[in-house]
Amino acid sequence: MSTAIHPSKAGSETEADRCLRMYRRMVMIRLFEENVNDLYTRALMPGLAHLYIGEEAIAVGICEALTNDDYITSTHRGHGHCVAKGAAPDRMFAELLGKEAGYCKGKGGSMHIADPATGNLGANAIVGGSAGIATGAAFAAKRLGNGRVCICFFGEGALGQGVLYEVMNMAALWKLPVIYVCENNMYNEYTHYSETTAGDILTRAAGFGLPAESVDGQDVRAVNAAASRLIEGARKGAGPAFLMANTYRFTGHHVGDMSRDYYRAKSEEQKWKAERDPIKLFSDWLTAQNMADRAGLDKIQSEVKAEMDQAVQFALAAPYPAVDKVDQDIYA
Amino acid sequence: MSTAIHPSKAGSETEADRCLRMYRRMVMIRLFEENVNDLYTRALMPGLAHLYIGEEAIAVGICEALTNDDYITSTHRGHGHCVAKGAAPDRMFAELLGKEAGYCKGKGGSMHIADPATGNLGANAIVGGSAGIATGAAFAAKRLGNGRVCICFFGEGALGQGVLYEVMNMAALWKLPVIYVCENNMYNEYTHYSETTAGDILTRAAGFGLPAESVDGQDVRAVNAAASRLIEGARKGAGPAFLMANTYRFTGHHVGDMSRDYYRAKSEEQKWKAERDPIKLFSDWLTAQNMADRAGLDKIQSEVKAEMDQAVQFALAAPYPAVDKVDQDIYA
Amino acid sequence: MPETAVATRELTLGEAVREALAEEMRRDNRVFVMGEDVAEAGTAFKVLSGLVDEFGPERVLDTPISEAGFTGVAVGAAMTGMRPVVDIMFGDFVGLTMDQMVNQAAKVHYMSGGKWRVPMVMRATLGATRRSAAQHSQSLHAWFCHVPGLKVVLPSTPYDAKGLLKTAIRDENPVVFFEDKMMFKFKGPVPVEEYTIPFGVADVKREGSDITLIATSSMVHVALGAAKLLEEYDISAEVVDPRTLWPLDEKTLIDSAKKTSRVIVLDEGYERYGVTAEIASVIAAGAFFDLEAPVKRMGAMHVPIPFSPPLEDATVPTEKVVFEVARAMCGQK
Amino acid sequence: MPETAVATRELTLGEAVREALAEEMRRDNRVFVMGEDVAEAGTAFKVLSGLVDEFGPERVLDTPISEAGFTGVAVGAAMTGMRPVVDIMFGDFVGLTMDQMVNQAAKVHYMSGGKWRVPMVMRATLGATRRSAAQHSQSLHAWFCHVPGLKVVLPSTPYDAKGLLKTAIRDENPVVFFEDKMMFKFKGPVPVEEYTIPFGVADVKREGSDITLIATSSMVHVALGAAKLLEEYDISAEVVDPRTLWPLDEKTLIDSAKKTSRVIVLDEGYERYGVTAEIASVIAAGAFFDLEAPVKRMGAMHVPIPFSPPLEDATVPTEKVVFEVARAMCGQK
Ligand SMILES: Cc1ncc(C[n+]2csc(CCOP(=O)(O)OP(=O)(O)O)c2C)c(N)n1
Ligand SMILES: Cc1ncc(C[n+]2csc(CCOP(=O)(O)OP(=O)(O)O)c2C)c(N)n1
Ligand SMILES: [Mg+2]
Ligand SMILES: [Mg+2]
Repeated sequence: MSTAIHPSKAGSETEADRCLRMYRRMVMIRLFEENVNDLYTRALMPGLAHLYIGEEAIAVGICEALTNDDYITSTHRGHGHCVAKGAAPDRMFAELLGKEAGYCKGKGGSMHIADPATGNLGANAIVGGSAGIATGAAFAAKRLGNGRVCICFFGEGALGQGVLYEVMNMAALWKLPVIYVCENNMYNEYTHYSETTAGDILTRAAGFGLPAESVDGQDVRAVNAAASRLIEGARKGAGPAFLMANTYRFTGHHVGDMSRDYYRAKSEEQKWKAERDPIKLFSDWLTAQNMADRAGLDKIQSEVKAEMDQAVQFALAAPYPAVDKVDQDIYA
Repeated sequence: MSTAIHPSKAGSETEADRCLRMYRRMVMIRLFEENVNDLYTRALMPGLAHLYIGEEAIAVGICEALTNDDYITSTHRGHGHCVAKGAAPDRMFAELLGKEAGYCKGKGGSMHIADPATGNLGANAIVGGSAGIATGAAFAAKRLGNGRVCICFFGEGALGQGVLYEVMNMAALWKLPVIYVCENNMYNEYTHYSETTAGDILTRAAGFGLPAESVDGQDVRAVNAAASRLIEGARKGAGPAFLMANTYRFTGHHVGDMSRDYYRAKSEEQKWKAERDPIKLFSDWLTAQNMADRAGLDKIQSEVKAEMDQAVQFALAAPYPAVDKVDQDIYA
Repeated sequence: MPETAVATRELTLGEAVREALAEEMRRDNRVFVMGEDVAEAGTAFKVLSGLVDEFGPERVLDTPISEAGFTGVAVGAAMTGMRPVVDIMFGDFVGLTMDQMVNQAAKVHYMSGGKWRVPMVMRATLGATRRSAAQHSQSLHAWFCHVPGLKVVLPSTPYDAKGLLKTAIRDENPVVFFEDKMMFKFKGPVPVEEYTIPFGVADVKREGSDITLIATSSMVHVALGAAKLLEEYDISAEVVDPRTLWPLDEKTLIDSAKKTSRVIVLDEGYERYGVTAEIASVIAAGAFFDLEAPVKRMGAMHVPIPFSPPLEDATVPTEKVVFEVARAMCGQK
Repeated sequence: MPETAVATRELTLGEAVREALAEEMRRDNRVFVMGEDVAEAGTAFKVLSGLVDEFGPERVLDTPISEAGFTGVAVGAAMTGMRPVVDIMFGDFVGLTMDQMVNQAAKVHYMSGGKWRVPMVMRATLGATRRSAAQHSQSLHAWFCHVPGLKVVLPSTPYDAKGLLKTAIRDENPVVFFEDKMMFKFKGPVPVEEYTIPFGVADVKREGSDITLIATSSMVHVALGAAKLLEEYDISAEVVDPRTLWPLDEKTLIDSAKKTSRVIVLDEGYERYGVTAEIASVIAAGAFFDLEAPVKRMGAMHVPIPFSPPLEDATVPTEKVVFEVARAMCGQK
């Protein structure tokens, strides 16, 4: 019915294998984003991009609990979700550079990467814009009885969009297998969420009939544990759920957001980076558990770095789509 | 600053005066609506109308707690709110018949009666369509410091409209003097609200930071007591609140909705009419309290009936607007 | 129209719509209907009455009053294997769905480089003179015509409604299908045999040689009525119905304009910045050297639709007005 | 343009917008701004930087990401004594506000028989080529032009932006004001003295005799660039900017068309069923007997705006393309 992202996953793998796979994914996202920032600063990337640095544990912890056939919908800050769901960095970079070899033939760009092969219904540049799509995918999964689950990723800013409540209500009424994952990094662009969000977020979801809980978004194991529970519940017919992952974006709202002092203190950023870096926290745990040693983790780092360098080279070398492709793919 | 709907109200009136005024208003609404239905069945009214029969205690109990300057926004089922806020039946009937003498010169009709003189921001034919307007009026009242409060009337069906949550969130964030009054008559047109509404309604409002409570919508004194408390709180700066009034519409969704068996049982209707008629309940209480005797109440009935007959005659005799008025009032 | 050979019966436009849905739901169990009061109530206009009895509440689904939400659900369901048909009770409510239809449904296919598809249909109503006032009388189809990625259909007869709706449901793209709420009881012949009507093919509802009346939906019948009146004055009017506004059958419209050299474009949407402007400019360019007179546009008056009957009636083109304008254009006073 | 007598300085379009807001907020304390990140951030485009320092967070108000909700709040606030100016970061998001703008803001005055008024302004952006892809590059102003009760403004210079925005804020009706997000840094002369620009008055940006280029917003500069290129081929192009699309100064447009006998209409919105269609049909009818050639429409290609630079650049009319089309229309190959 549904196959695992990694063949290994199905097999007789150890907990260490699982953890190191998650670690590798987190490093992939981190280095992917650092390369994106580098491409931007070197003026090699058109437009802007919203980096996922600091939030890696959420996408990885959740997608680790999904099968390849399960669905996700993503946001303007979507590179992490995309990588975590199994996309190939080279074709992602190609998309970010508007190249024909990109996942969307260059037509989508950073905010619209989609990939049916990994169940990625697409990133979305409309805040809250994928809530309907995610709920609809869960609707289809239930009707078709294919046992799939859909994860709807969104930032806490999307709590301002009424359509989110409209679809959560329907998901609860119809017991749809969708998990709404609120990545609460505390900022709607340049405004702190406390200035835009009254009441209590979990109570909102509960009011619409969804079991709601929060999790430390910097702890990949905690995220994975919560997600696994909720996803299996949804798969078994328990209906939708709401999971708020508390996190922080380590860099700007987008790559061009350099001077941030007017909306958040440097000290706040430093504290999070120093004490709450999800990759550092996880590597400390892995070594403490003797699941890996420094050398082993460094090896992963350098392997991923090599992979990313290659992927960037591939994307830079790749050709743009021919101009006459512009009016193809408008209608199926 | 703000003046009372009835001069008497300000003065040295007794509790009995207040109660009898509310009783008279409820009778006015009931007879107004019976006349609307009569005009429809006699094919004297263009289009359709949504009757408020059975829900009179809500509009009357709440508007009794308002001053003339306070605002209300209303719905497709708006005649009751309009009368309760102090509108004149003759000009209301004229509007329903599309006559020049109507509150909107005949341009609005049943679903759009508005009247600045009584703070009526207008009925609305878009479900949930007045939530933004009501919240904006409260915003202006706070900014201008005029001490006004706004009541946002809506049916439980409007809980399906996301914009309601968007504006409740802002009202809570900015502590705006607006009370969201959910008239829960249990049906969204022809569908029971349990099929369209997941979770718990009061918890929804609470999740957005609004104090939320429910009240027996058939008991005008209970409605008035709750409303008075919430309205005075809002006036003093306590911010918004959510009040759910449980009620029932005694007739069809609109005047043309005759055979209703397919969506609700006759027995259900009969039970409500027999046991939960807000006017009967109130008259029983009034007589039990010796605030009035049958004769006194009958006298009110016949006075109101005479007023309504006159109002209908006025409207029937009134002329239509001249056709060249059609493109006036598009722009101010 | 069906060839006379074909066996037909009289159906109302509402019945034709219901029959199209029922046939497609039997043919393809991925097809389902969702909207407010569509099940037991069969919609506020009773167009879908009985559908739930045959297909059950899972395929004829009552929704909350959440136009944006259930339109969004339809987009996602369409992407992942279903064929949703969403019901928007009054076309005036499409404003609530514009983000879902325009930023999501219309763009998903293109933005994904052609990978995801959104085979969904939105059924909505248009049309005034129902005494429903400004928020329940608009004809807003021009908004959708302006958006690449969408297809827009406006049937004017039961025959066209059935054939075009079946095509819409089978289309791999989001299609917006507008029905005139005043025409649900309008009767016309519909073949017993199954048929579909391709998009992008205008239909000449009446042949003529002196003037072309290009009309959509409700206005087709106004045009036909005007054509009858003109006949008595020896003016032969051709009535052409584009049937689909996107794709638009420009050739048939231009050919008719070239033939008659005079054109009136009729649409119940607002005249300003609406459908009549697009068609008029297509004709003015395509038949530039053949036109005897400027293309005349006739749409809804630029005013929120008033409730008062005498005022409302003045906002929509009528047979008589079209007749008079056409006569004047043909040089008769 | 301001008479040469007047003392001016160079401002960017963004500075002109901010100055207009600041002046109106000083003049009338009922005027306030609300939108996402408008206060400390001064909007995503930094257009409002500093405004909050002078007027405080009560009058420069950061909102939740609730376009429908805060637009609705603005409607109610406008009805009851305030003068809201709402900020829609990207014009692509107007889809979320259509119900509030069209069913509420545009109709309140009429439906109430002229009793309630909605003096509000919605500022939104338009324009592509920013590499922002399909959901952040649309120019959807045509939707609003189609709706009675609204006024629609598209400034093309800092001078026009300031004068028209001040007029919009003083207008008693809902006004939708579209700014090209690519032009915020575009500089132009703006008088030191206060001034306003009336609605419904087109501006001839360049006089010419051989061909008329009617252009809006960003396209005015494409037209002026093309006019320069045409000059070298002894083709004298007139460039006319309607400035407000509703009300529309039909007379000035038609008079120019009659004078030159050739017209190209340029607008960055989608060409199909958009602004170019309305203006082209107004010209085709109004200058019917004077036109040497069909009115040529040039708008955005009918495609969701692609991200890839070479593709995106192909979707918008450029100086060179306009130049070539104009030359051909004037009989040069
Ligand atoms: C409907 C809509 N409104 C506004 C924007 C502009 N915008 C892009 S990202 C963003 C902030 C989103 O904050 P959040 O949802 O918390 O996500 P984060 O960026 O923090 O990951 C805004 C306002 C948008 N893209 N869509
Ligand atoms: C946005 C919108 N969707 C649908 C409708 C059609 N409609 C009119 S009344 C109604 C039911 C409203 O139910 P509720 O809010 O409970 O009010 P009630 O009629 O019970 O008083 C519906 C669906 C509408 N007017 N507006
Ligand atoms: Mg955030
Ligand atoms: Mg109800």
